[in-house]
Amino acid sequence: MPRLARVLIANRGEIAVRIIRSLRALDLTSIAIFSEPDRAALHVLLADEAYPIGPGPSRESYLHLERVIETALWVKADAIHPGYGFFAENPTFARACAEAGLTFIGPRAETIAGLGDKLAARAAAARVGVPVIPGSESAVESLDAARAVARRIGFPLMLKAVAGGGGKGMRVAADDAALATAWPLASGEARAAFGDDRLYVERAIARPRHVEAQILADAHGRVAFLGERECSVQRRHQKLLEETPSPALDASTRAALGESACRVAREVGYLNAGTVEFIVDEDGRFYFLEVNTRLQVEHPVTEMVTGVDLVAEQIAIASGAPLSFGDSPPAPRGAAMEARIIAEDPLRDFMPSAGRIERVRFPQGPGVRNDAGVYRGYEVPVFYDSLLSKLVAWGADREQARHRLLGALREFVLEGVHQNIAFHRWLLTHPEFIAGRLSTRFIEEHFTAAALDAGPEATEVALLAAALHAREERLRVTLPQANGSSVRSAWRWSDRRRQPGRVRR
Amino acid sequence: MPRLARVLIANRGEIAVRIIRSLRALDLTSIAIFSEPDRAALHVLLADEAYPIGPGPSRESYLHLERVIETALWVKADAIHPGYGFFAENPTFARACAEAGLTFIGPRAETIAGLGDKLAARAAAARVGVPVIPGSESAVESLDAARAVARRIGFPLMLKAVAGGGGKGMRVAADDAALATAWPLASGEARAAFGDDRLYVERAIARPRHVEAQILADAHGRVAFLGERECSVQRRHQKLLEETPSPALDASTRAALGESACRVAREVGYLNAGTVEFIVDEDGRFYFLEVNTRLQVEHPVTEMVTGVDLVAEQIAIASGAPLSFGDSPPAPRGAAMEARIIAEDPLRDFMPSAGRIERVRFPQGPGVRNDAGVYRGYEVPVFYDSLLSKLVAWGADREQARHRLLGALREFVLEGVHQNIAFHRWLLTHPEFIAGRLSTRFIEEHFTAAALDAGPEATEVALLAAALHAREERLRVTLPQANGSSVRSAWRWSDRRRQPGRVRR
Amino acid sequence: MTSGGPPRAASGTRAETAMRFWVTLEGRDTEVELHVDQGRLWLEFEGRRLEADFHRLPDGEVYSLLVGGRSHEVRVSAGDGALEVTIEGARFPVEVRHPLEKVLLSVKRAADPSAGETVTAPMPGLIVALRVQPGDRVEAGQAVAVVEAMKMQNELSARYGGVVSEVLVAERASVAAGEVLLRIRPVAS
Amino acid sequence: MTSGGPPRAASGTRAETAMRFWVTLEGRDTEVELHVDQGRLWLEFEGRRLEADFHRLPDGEVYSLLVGGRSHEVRVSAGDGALEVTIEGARFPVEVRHPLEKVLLSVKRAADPSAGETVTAPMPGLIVALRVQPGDRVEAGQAVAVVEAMKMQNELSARYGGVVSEVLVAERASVAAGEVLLRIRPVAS
Repeated sequence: MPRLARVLIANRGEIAVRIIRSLRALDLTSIAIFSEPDRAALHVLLADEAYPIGPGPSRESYLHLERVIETALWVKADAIHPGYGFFAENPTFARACAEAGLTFIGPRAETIAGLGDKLAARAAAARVGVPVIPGSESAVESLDAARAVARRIGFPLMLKAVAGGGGKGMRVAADDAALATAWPLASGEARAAFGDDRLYVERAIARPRHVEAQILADAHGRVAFLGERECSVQRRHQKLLEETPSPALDASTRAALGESACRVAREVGYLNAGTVEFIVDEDGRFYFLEVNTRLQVEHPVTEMVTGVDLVAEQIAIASGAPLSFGDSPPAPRGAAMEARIIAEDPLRDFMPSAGRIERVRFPQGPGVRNDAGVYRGYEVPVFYDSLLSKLVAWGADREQARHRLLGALREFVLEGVHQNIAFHRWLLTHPEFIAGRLSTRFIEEHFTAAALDAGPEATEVALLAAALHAREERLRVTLPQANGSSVRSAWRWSDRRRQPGRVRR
Repeated sequence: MPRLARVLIANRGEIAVRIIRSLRALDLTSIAIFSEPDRAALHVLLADEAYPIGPGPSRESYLHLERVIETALWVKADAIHPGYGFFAENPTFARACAEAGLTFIGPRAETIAGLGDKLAARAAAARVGVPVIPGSESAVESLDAARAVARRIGFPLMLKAVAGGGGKGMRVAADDAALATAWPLASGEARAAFGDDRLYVERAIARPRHVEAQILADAHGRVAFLGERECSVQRRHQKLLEETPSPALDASTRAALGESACRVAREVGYLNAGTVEFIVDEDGRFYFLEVNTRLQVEHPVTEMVTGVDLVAEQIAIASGAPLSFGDSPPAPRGAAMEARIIAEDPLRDFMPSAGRIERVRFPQGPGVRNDAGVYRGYEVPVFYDSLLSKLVAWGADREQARHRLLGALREFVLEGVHQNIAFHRWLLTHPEFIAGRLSTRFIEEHFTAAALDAGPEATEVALLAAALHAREERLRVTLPQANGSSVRSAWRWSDRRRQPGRVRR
Repeated sequence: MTSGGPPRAASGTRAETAMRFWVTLEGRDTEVELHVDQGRLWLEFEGRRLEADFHRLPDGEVYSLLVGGRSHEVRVSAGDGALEVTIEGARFPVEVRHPLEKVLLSVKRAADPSAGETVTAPMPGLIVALRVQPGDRVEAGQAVAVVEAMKMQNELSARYGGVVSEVLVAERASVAAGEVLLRIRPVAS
Repeated sequence: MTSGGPPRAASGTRAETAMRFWVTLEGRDTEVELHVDQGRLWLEFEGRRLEADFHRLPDGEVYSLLVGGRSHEVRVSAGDGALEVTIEGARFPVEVRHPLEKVLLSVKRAADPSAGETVTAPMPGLIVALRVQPGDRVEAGQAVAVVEAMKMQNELSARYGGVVSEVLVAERASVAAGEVLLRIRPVAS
């Protein structure tokens, strides 16, 4: 059993901070790495030790395999925690760790590789009797082959990349003509994104829900199901809000889904923490989708209801120890919801926003957990993703969790960059959300920028504040220059629709 | 059943903020009141509404009975939550609320009055067979009467004020001579503090533990025990760290203590949240001490392990609703500890510190709750108590809770005023604390200022930082003035023991 | 010191001279008169009156306003000559000007469209593609450049179209928010 | 850019001229030589060498120091001519001076005790009692005033004793931290 005293975290942002906290509670040494623009990042400040790893672009730092391994050896790390993203699902990295004598905190390299092939994962699930979405059993070679599958399963259908992920190489086709159009686009995208243009075909589920099962598997043959998470609220395959339990599942479906997840995990000899993803259709039937061989962004909702520290379990498993709770995971208590606080502007088509965090006041109180990766004065770099914080609320039931999350969002001050706090307040008060009627199409069906318009009371307060501020800062109220330049620049803010550089994505 | 839509909070600081959060999660309107120096206090910023109540001194604002009631009526409040302190245990205030048609969120006025008399409370406990500390059954009229009791119960004994609280009018006497000396001092103090010089006598318990039972009682006859809290770590009757469960109790003692607490509550017809305090001696026997007829500062540790929102229950009870969990309170899960973060200087005999909060970074992460009453830039006023924040950690067991609390303290940045974060880190790593061997004498037996000395590594870092800063701020490095004034003032900080104004308390 | 009742300032004579501003908010221009007396302010416009208790917080350009008792925390940040007000996450772009500016600006505004357009970076990022070069004719809505930031690519397009008169950045260049990328001169159509 | 290895600055010639300081820390006086090169600093004193990566955080007078990889967040705040360094809650009063000051100060220090003492308020509060008046003789350790703050009373006492030469505040007065309350002139004993 390897003793893991010094753990290097091959990641940054909130997840690196999250891992540091578990290491600290375990009395292990936390070792951060940082790119040049991350010198003042929170994970560098909080870690026991921190070492530079290269320039800003990920390929030259956090994704520079040799440099990460070399640094881990140089600083005498015993193990590497990959977090999520970066090297978390990269079998080459997991293998490189093993070769360097470092413990990779995650599944075995061959499991990561095997489950990275979506068709192989699907086949494994089917082998142990877990329902999969009807479709092709293998990659389809040509448009004609796809048409043959379509005749069997019917339209609408989906083209998906075998090496897929993040929605790339994915296309829905409603009929034969659409299939013909979609085929070259999807395979081209897949080739560009993964260097592998193979596609497969699945029936398209209308208004699908995304429900995932958290599993933990130790080296002693135990596989535990720690409840599910509903992650249906998404925008372009980017999850925005997750919750547990899923409002879509009754107790027997939940048990069947958990049991299915464990069966898949056993079939592939899974080790460490993982997530088995399912699609749930409008009739409440679930279908295996894929396995994420890592800690998920949204793991805290599971921690809130079970009391289990998933990162601590990952470390225990990697060191060869059994699961802390033996054969019986704690029964989930209550409900939890997570709102991802993202640097983006919901009023401008969710365009990402970078800049300096001018002011923060994080919410607190009963049942509230806020995992932030930023602090006041911190400059959000443009190189990495735009997740600023994960705000989680626990409640004795879904309604208490929802109300607490709403209260925490109302308390949340985060200024200097655009963020989606107001968006989450809209979401949490939407009647369909309150009723738990979710699907991955929720945002496109219900959201418009006008939904965020503030009421007349706020407009009056804005008027008062603006006039007051103009008085306090008298200098700002100046007459325009003769050449008109000060006037022109002022107009930049006066109407959003008149921005000189319009943005499309 | 009164509908409580608008609730005025007759308090300030972290507890007012705490109550606002529960009101928000219940969709009720929170109404703050504030004294002049509290215009920018956090509870004013977070409440739905806020109204001025008078000048800084408590007697002219938060403790000005007529003004509070008038304001509550003026703003059309339905109910008043008193928090702790101020009017929380004042039967006159509770009665004034009732007379004004306002619901007082707390016990009945007559219960508050009845339990305010320590001897009456003791008698009630004895009536229902709950052990009390051997002593006089009524106030002792004279030193001679006290001597008679002493002959019966033996030395050492304690003199206590009948109207007591906060350690005032309390004296330990080891023998007859000490008793003769203590008598006039204790009665004088009691008269000065409570306007009532009556004393009673109790056997003094060596190294007592302070363990208290949380109870909730609704208007439908239900009385629930929600677990105990150990609050033994105190300095001059000021609790510093509380935890649940108590390391001193085994399961059967815990059940007996909880059952005793409920019996006392039923005997006095208790309504709403309350705390039954017990002394536990070195042999693990418990004795009834008194009942606190209010929400306690340390209530969050109970919330962490039970998942029950005690403030929400208080409001439900006051509106006539039954307890949310019916007849069976949730079984406590895991352990929780609370560190009171106080504006005081452990290196100067815990002298309170006021001033501006220059910088904060509150700890976050799994199992951590921080209920702060301050924010960056906030000026801690001198009028009120010095509690800045309550940092609470939950763990699956006591060790995980302790480690998480330690990690959170290490993360905690709170600069500008002196505070006791380093003190708590010392406390949580003390072998006797780790072993759970606590008593109210813990601090006097184990703490010295030298315990907070940092190691040589920190000294070297300080040297580096000071030199670096001196370079960055070149202007500060100036030659002394001819008259020596700049030199003299500099020396103020150079050695703590040479402070011109030494402090004793 | 009780709440409500007549506003304190109305009774006294200590209020400073009123200030007049021309405010543009949510597409509407309004002339307002502001009175401030100690911690109290009131605003008169279009025959209406709004009032509040105010306090500047020690924590940035942030005010606590109590409007009829209701507590609002409001941030006011200054951009290029305009203000942005943030209330519980909702943002309000506001212009506050001297009344004289109104006249001058209305003259200027009429002349503006024919002056052509500039395409600026909406956020800091990397230029991954330039789709045009000087002399190119572009239509309204045509993509002219792609900026990448935070793993997302944003296509920038011309608003009115015309002839590209100047390209100020190269591909792979890092740009700051608001940095001018290229200019387009209008053509008679 | 790998960690460890030879310090970057030692190899180059870009380092600025060294600065010399006289530092008083934990009762010890040391003369140090400080070298800074970009984000790296090293300090030489008493034949030893300490070095670190440093970065000033955007969040006040705070530095992130990496000393042999170990991460320290350090606040340095300036008092009256002296500094206070805070490291994870531990406070270090430090004086950093120009070497010349040492000489001047040593002269001054010797003269100091006979100059008498001033009693100052250790914190902002209210004077609840003055125990002495001008002309009173006080012993070392004798209580001279009581200050109340945050519901606690603090008794202030004379350090050396002498004759009260001046009382600058009245009972019930509010005082600021560091405000001089009274002065005591030494007497020959």
